[in-house]
Amino acid sequence: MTTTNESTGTVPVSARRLTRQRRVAAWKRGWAQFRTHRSGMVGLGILVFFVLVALLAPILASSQGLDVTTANGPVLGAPSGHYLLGTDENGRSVLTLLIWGSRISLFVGLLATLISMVIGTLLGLVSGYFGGWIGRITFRLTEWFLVIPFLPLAIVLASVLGRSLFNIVLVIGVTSWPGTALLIRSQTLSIKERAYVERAEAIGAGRWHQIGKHVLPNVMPMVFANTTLTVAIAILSETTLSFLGLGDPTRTSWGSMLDSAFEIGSITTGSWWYIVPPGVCVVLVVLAFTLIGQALEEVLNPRLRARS
Amino acid sequence: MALGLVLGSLLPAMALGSTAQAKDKVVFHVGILGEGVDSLNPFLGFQAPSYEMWGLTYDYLVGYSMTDMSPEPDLATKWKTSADGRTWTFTVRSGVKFSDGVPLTAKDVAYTYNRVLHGTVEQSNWLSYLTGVTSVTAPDDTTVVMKLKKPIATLPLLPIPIVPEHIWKNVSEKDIKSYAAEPSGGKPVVGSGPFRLVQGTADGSTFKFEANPDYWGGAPHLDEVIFQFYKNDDAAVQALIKGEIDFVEGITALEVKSLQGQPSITAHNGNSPGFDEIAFNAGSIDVKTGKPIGNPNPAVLDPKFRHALGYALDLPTLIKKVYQGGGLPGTTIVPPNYKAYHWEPPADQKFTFDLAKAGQLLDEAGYKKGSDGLRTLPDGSPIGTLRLAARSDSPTSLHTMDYFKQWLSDLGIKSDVSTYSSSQLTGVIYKGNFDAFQWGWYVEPDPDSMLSYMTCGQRNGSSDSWYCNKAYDKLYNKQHVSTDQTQREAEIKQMQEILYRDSPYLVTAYSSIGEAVRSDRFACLVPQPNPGGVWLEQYGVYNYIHMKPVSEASNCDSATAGGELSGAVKATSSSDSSSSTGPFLIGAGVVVVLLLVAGGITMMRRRTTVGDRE
Amino acid sequence: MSLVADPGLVSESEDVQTRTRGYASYLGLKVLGAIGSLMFMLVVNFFLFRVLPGDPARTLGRGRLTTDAQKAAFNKAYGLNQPLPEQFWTFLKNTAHGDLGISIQYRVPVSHLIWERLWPTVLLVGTSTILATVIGVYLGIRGAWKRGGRFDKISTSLSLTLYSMPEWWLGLMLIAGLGVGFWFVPGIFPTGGLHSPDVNPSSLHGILDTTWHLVLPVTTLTLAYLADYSLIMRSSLLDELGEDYLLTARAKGLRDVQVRNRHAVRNAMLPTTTIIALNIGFVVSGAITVETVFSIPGLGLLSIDALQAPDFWVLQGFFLVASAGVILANLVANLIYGWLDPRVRT
Amino acid sequence: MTDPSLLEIRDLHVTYATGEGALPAVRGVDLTVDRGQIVGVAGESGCGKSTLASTILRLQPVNATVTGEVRFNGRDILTMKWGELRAVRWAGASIVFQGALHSLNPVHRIGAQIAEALHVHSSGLGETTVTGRIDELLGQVGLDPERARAYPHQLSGGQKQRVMIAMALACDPELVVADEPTTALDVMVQAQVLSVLSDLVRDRGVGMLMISHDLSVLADLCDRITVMYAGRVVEEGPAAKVFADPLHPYAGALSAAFPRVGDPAARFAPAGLPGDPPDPRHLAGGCSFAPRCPRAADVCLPAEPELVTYAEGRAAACVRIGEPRSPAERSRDHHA
Repeated sequence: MTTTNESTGTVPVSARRLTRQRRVAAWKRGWAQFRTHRSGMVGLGILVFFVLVALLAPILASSQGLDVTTANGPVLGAPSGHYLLGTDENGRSVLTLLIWGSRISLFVGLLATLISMVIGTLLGLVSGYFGGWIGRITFRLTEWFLVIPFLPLAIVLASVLGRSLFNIVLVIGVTSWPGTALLIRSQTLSIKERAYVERAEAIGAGRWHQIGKHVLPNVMPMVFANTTLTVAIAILSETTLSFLGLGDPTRTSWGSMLDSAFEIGSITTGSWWYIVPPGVCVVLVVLAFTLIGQALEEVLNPRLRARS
Repeated sequence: MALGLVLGSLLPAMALGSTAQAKDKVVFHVGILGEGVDSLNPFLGFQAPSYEMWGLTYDYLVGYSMTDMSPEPDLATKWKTSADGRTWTFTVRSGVKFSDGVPLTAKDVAYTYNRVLHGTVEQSNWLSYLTGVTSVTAPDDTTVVMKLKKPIATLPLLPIPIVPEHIWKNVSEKDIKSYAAEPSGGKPVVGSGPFRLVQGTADGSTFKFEANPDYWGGAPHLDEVIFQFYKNDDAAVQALIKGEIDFVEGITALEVKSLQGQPSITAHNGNSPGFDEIAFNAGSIDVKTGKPIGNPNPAVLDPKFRHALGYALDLPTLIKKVYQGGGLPGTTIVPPNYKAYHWEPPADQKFTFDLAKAGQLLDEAGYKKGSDGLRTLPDGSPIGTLRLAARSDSPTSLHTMDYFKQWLSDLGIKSDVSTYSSSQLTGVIYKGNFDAFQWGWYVEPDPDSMLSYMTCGQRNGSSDSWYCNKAYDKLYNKQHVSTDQTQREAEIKQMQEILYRDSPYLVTAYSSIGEAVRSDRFACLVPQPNPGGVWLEQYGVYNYIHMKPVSEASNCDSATAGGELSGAVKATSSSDSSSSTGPFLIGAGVVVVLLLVAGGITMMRRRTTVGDRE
Repeated sequence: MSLVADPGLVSESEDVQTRTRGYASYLGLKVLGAIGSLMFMLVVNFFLFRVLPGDPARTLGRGRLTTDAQKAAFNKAYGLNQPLPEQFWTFLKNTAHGDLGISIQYRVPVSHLIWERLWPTVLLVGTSTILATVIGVYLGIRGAWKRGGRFDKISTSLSLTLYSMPEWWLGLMLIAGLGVGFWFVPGIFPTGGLHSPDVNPSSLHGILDTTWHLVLPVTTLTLAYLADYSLIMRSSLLDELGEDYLLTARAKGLRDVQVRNRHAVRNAMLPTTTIIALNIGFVVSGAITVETVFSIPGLGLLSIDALQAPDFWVLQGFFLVASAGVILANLVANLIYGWLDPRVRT
Repeated sequence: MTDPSLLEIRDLHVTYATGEGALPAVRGVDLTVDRGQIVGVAGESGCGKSTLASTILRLQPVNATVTGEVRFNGRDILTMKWGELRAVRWAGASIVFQGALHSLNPVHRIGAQIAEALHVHSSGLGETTVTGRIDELLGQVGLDPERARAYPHQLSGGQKQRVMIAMALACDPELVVADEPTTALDVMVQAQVLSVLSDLVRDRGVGMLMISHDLSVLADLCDRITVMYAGRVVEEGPAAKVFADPLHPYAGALSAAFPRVGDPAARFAPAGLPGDPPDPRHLAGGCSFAPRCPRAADVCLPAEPELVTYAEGRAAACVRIGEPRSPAERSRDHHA
């Protein structure tokens, strides 16, 4: 055991560098291909814009604007020179809420996706790589979680755990991993058949070592493409849960803005500036992630590339 | 040609639609927002709209006045109390019939009360009104005799619907917990009220009532009342604007404001007998051992500290910003709706938004500012951070606490707002793990039960502030058995004064309910209490009986008391343009469009087979 | 790797036998899998609701259940005083008999509530699913067949935008536009409800009225589902386009539409049908937001009511029905797939 | 003028538009097939022979631009109306595709797939007529007529290829194009399928264009052989002559390769020929075979050689034909 580890540890120093170079080249090639996808580039543009807005929120609008106690705008005031997108029912600037809401929406989307990716990739790798009962059990588990209806579970968990940002992240993370797991599983199964994994097995490399060395790097591109699509779904889910009143009431997200707008009857009061912009932002960000995800899938999946 | 066929086949449908409309029934469509009817069985339901349904279906022994909800004759035409106050004799109106023709007698009244006294599930709703009653008997068809251990000051108010014995005796103790009491087989629910429920089930969204032409109080001016429950404000308000409904209840103050601009609609925020408060942990203990439980901050246990904070609440700002104008600044736990019982603090005692005064009071009580600008406990140790709890399902709750936090920080007190769902907060309160929370109560016409929640005995029961004051309890027990109304009112006011001083609750607002009516169609609705009160969810059924379609509303008569009812809704001109055939034309139009699309797709399929390029 | 087999080498009877065995075991496996999932959901369902915070008796009885005796009576009446294992056993037994408990809020059997509320949801979601399937599949086929064309570009970007849109927000926009009206557009559709309060829904009159009320919610859901279906159909069909058998079909002299409909679409429908059938499983839960926005008294609105109460028994029943629906649809999707695809069927 | 040839291809150019530039797959090919004649087209993968096959029935992908003429019975298929074209497809000329494993629709029974071709080209056929015809066809290719009810996945590779052949003959075409009909089949099966195919074609006296990478197979079956390289015809002549005595160095390499029947590797690079076929997008000019040619010289570089007739019925496109070989070249040839 030890000798093999040493041999794999010492011999391929140059090989490792070669691998790294190959990967860098692959990434470069991928980027070149990605750039040819107009829709993917549009998505990237939109995303960069919103990420900048989220990062620069403190510069763009003071967080004081989120505090109802210091808000002194008119109640549901129409857009004006001072309040570009009008005010909400507490006299806060809708634009400020929108800017700060982007943080929560993106944060929840990314964190939930991270959870989903970690669980999904891990279980997908295990169920794909290991045969026998471990593989079977993890596969069953994936199938079971696949049939849990998302919204009902979210509603139930919210009534069990209470309403908080963390719960939203948890619910989305926990319900969205099975799709990833199945994808990773099928990728792993096909990679496992490939020669170099068999070869590694022949020289007696440990299983986890093989997973880390050979399988994982090869499924990573798929995980990456899948991630962007999952973020889109996670952001949509966050918006929906917040709208149903399951979100954290102390934080402003686009979903919670829409919830408030709906609750105070903004259609009747004609305050379109309160109900339209958050929705448009959600559509744009989700669209951005979806476009990027699709473009990535086509870049990374040769079969899809061939057909278009 | 296909189009013609479709249209032709739809014509009879439209004709049918118009004939159905042609019948000149006066139908009052009510839209209610929020919670629905949870049960039509008066022994089971908890929610406000259920009470409304029972009110139309059944009668009560004693009614409520429109001005201040004081007792008025209803099924009982008169009542008298024995000298020791322990025997009440009610004379029941004769000639009252249930909707199935069976006469309603004193026996039905006694049956209903006894079912509560000796039942299980029945007790949960109504026992509190009969606590201390030893027996209820009906010596003859027009007399009900009620024997008590001690006098009960809340009598004769008894908001228990009188159910027909001949129906309910067949409902066993086991069955009652799922007995629906809904119309079945086309037969309405049996009751003696002014309306009969002909259609509707507990979880449903539509309830249809038909007028009871034989109602002892005179036939209503409405032929039907239909309740429609909405979850979405916009849907309800738009239905009102379009004339699909005639009344909407439970809209926001902002919506009331926008509806007040409509000529055909009259809208208002009716004062409802409820209040919102910031409650403190006044001393959570294990009621069995008397040992403190939970971890309240020592500061909030001190009445002086709590009282000082009363001057740190800018209530007008709260009403304007948090309540969007729907509500009134609050003072005590008995709302001003109940004129007889409400104690209004005199100017020198009344809280005003005065941070300097609050600071001064805190200084006097020993909560001085330390070197870091934060106030300390009298022993000099830091107060730390007060934990303010808000309910996650209520933005009002959260924003009230946000403001409170701000004002506390202005005073040099740190605090933190966290949110809980209502059921979670209940748990937190019972464990005593809080310093303050925001919630509210609905107060009944007799404030006795509300006052009882602040007694020592209610700790770990209905008390949520863990407040306990022997002097208060003594007054409570005294008024509870009082037979002298004037003296009782004085005692109740004194109790409010004690509470105001000890401040387990800082009452922030008296709530209001947004209501709007199509005053181009219906008029003569009177608020309860008059003036300033609500039109719909009242004690009693006055408006359902006395409101009129505008065509008959030249003068709004007052069946009860002379010219008192001046606040009635007046008829306004109509700006109604929606035609009742609109829906059917559009429905038909949609069907036609669907058929055309289907036909178009089929034809396109045929055509594409001709175009055959690759 | 068994391509070597020559015609004469495999006997007919043996061939048939392996085929039947394959189908039977396919079916059996799928049914077993479904039963396994169902058991898992039952366990999840039970324990999820036993770790709930708060005391239902207290929550519901705020201000009313004043004495301990009253509370005890309440707990006893609703079976809250049994030990946990016993509660689980009772739960399994009752669920098997279709008894999902009694709603704390409405005091009627949960099964009755769910059964009653199922129909508005089925009407709403069923209509939308049918419309979305027809339109979505059509758009997907047309787009993929002439991929990169103007039609494809428009329909794909439309589908992607709709896909990125929270469906309830779309519903709100439709209410604002066509329910309330704006500019010179009149609000000709109702903003909520299943039908007008005073019509008999089973009369012709009532049916037209219901149609009128359902236009906006059905449009909303149709657009939401349609986005999914057209994208799925498009990508399934694109997957088929490179296939050799299409070239064969064309070489045979078939018209373009015949090649498309008889060959390409027929094959592309396999994954699409599966996904649509699967989606129907999520139907029960999928309409929660749209029912909320349009005040349609279906299962979704019931669950939101139950959440606000909170009525744990209704939530539990709803969750059970929702997941059972998904499992059933999953099974049906598998069976349909097996039925449509001879490679599985035979 | 006498009767036109069955198939006459003149100066055919096919260019694909790709993301990375125009890809000329076929560059000026001339080819003739007469009735009853079997013509072979040989070449490596990517030499344009499959493109040629699909262009004959105008089945090229949408991104292909085609110029030149493809005359079938004298009528230009490339400019035909769609309706006429459909009539020619299968009834006039049918194709047995490369990779028959996927050329059958997996969700239809094979009987139905054969019947479809029959129905398309003769409307109003009775059900019994069709069934009888299918039975007959399946019988002719040595399959049990019962198999008509089978789905493609229930058949072996050889069986599927036979079904394809049966289907190709269903409408009694005058021309059969067979595009690598035996690739991916087992050696034994390959031989069987080829014999079935050639027997049927000869019996019916129809013309056949047979495409293969395997010169030896073509030499056995065909009357004439055309060798293609990088989209151009480099040699054309009687089958036996081309195989036994190739004029063009590439044909020589193919012939020398003697690929073992069924060896998949042989498809991609004839044994002994170094390097890969050129990328048609980036042709350097001059003889496109020059970079791999053992006899390449400066004279090969300025222009692409024309196809020149060297003997009766034999033509090749190489400027160095007839030049004496240097010893070094000879030894290299020998080595190969």
